[in-house]
Amino acid sequence: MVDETVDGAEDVDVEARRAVEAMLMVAVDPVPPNLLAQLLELPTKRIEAICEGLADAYEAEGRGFALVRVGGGYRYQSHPDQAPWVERFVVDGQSSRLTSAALETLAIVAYKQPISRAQVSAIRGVDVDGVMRTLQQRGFIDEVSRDAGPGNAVFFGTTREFLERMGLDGVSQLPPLGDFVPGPEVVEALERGLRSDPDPVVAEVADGGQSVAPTEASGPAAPEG
Amino acid sequence: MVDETVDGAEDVDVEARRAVEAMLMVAVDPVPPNLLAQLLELPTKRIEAICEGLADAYEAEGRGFALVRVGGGYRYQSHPDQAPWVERFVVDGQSSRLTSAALETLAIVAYKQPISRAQVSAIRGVDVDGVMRTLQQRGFIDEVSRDAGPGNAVFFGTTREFLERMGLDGVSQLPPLGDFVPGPEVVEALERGLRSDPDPVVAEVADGGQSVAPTEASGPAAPEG
Amino acid sequence: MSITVSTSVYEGPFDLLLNLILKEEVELYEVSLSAIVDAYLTEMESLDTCDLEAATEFLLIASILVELKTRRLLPVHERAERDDEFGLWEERDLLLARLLECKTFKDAAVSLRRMAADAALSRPRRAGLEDRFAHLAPDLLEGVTTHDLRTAFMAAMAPRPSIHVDTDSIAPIRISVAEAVALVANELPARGVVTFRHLTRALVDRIEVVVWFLAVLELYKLGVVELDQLDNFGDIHVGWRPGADRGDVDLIDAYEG
Repeated sequence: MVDETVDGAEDVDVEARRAVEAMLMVAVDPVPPNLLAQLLELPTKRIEAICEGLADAYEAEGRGFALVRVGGGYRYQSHPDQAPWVERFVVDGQSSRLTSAALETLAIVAYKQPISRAQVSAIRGVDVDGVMRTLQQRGFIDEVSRDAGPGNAVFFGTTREFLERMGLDGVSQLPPLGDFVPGPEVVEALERGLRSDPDPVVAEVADGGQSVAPTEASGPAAPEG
Repeated sequence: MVDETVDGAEDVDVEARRAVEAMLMVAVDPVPPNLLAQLLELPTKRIEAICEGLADAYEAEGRGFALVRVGGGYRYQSHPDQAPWVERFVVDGQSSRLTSAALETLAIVAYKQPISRAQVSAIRGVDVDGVMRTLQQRGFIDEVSRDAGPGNAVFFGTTREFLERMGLDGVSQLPPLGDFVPGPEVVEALERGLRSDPDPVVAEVADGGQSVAPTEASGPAAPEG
Repeated sequence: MSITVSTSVYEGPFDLLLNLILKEEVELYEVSLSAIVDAYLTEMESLDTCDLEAATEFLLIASILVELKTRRLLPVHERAERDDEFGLWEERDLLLARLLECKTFKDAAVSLRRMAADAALSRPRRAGLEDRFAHLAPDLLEGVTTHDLRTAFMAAMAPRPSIHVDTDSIAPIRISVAEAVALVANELPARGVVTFRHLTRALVDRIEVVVWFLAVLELYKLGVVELDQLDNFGDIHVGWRPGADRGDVDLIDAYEG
């Protein structure tokens, strides 16, 4: 019995819990809690509490499946510790791995979205058309807008498929980009490597290090006159 | 707790129960008990007992889903008494548009029929089982033949209903592709999909009646920078 | 000094530079180009087939190294004479900034790989509806034409674009101020007031943003645009001055600093 998870176990909650289980079982994509709330005519908070309660109960009961919040909604999935069995059971193309080129491109799109292909190319220092197309074909990124400005650039962003593949509920859950900005020793090493003068100008190096912070690359500060 | 369902609660049974739950949760089609027996290296009777035990436990706990034996195998589905909620979810909660993934899959089947799931999956570079099932369920595509070869691959084509909906007399009336040439990686994927020498694991799975796609893990998608 | 160049490892020139500088702990300008070329040729010979992509990529990397080494040999004092805003030092700083940015995303990618690996331990349920509910589902073919099918098919089957090698990979300046002036003058009248950030959001390099900024200032000097900035370092609002004549702008044929 799982009554302890729905404490109070009012009839309304029991019924809602069963309905949620039924609907999530037939869903193909993660189901947003506000959709469940709308259908069940209950507050979203209540739906979230029910889903969290179910997830905890399945875990406590040692189920081979789990209920998780990912890609903006709830979905059933196999329990991570059952991966060896599930892998034997399902033999298909989904386990294909992304190359590091694809992952770096994906990281740039994820953190800088919306971003154009040319902007990604500029950061990677190589042409990214092929990689971007593959990522789009596989549903990790998609066009999010087209610019009316110069060049009519197409802007890309990550998709729900990406979130699902990363196990994230939303892009805001990505670790802050600041965590990855190289430390002073790396900046120093790079500076030394690029030195074209026996007499380094330390202040400029510090500026160089700052300018890769996750802020937008665009704004050239204020006009000087 | 569900220990009473696995009476004796030996470790083997607990582990097998979790593995069965995990595999059934991700299966798209009903899973024959002998396939589970083969994978878990347990007698089929034992698997059947585990599944019946799970089904009884879910019913006793008042779950909104059920484990049923249907079409020669076991599958999770929504509990019959939750049908009104599921109907509501289907009518009000589902998108009424084909996703671009589904449209691409449908287009591949339309132009390349007869074609196996594995071939479609290889072209798209992702698992297409769920999408293919939806398309089949909606009556747009259906099985047209089975390969006599070792893999017993199932081939799909579009249905009469689909042609009528598109206002076509036959697939030959689909818009011509002109001098369009598919990419080399697609050609390769098609050829690989047509090869009838699946590796042993895949053959076992296919023999078990499970229609999982015998695609190689790599797919056509590995981009090189 | 021995340097192993594995073409399959280096994803691009930045990759190579990062590896040379950080892993090999060498000063870039001390790297022996002939050592790299030798290692590369050995690598190519061991391949069964000639990989054109790898070969062009290598040419690009090698040319960048040659370019950088050449600059190292130039007398630094010449710098004092130049009027050019985008000279050697700026390029070096730009390169440093780009290497750091590249490194940042490389490390972020490692973290993404880990997240993806963890998430891949679970598989989603995708069985979908039971057949008995299928008839209730919305009509998915609504509005789908045979043309849509053809387009979707082409998208699924299309060959990947061939790799294009950008030989301007260090600080390319793709547009002149005069060209930017013309572009802004063409677009702005129809767009009302926009922020400078928005106006330049499709641009790639900082240097291009600078060019566009100079173009906007030029138009301001001519009195055809109005600029407004509410806060220090805040967004700059750019608008076409009502009644201003585009004809005034066409007179500019070169930017004179």
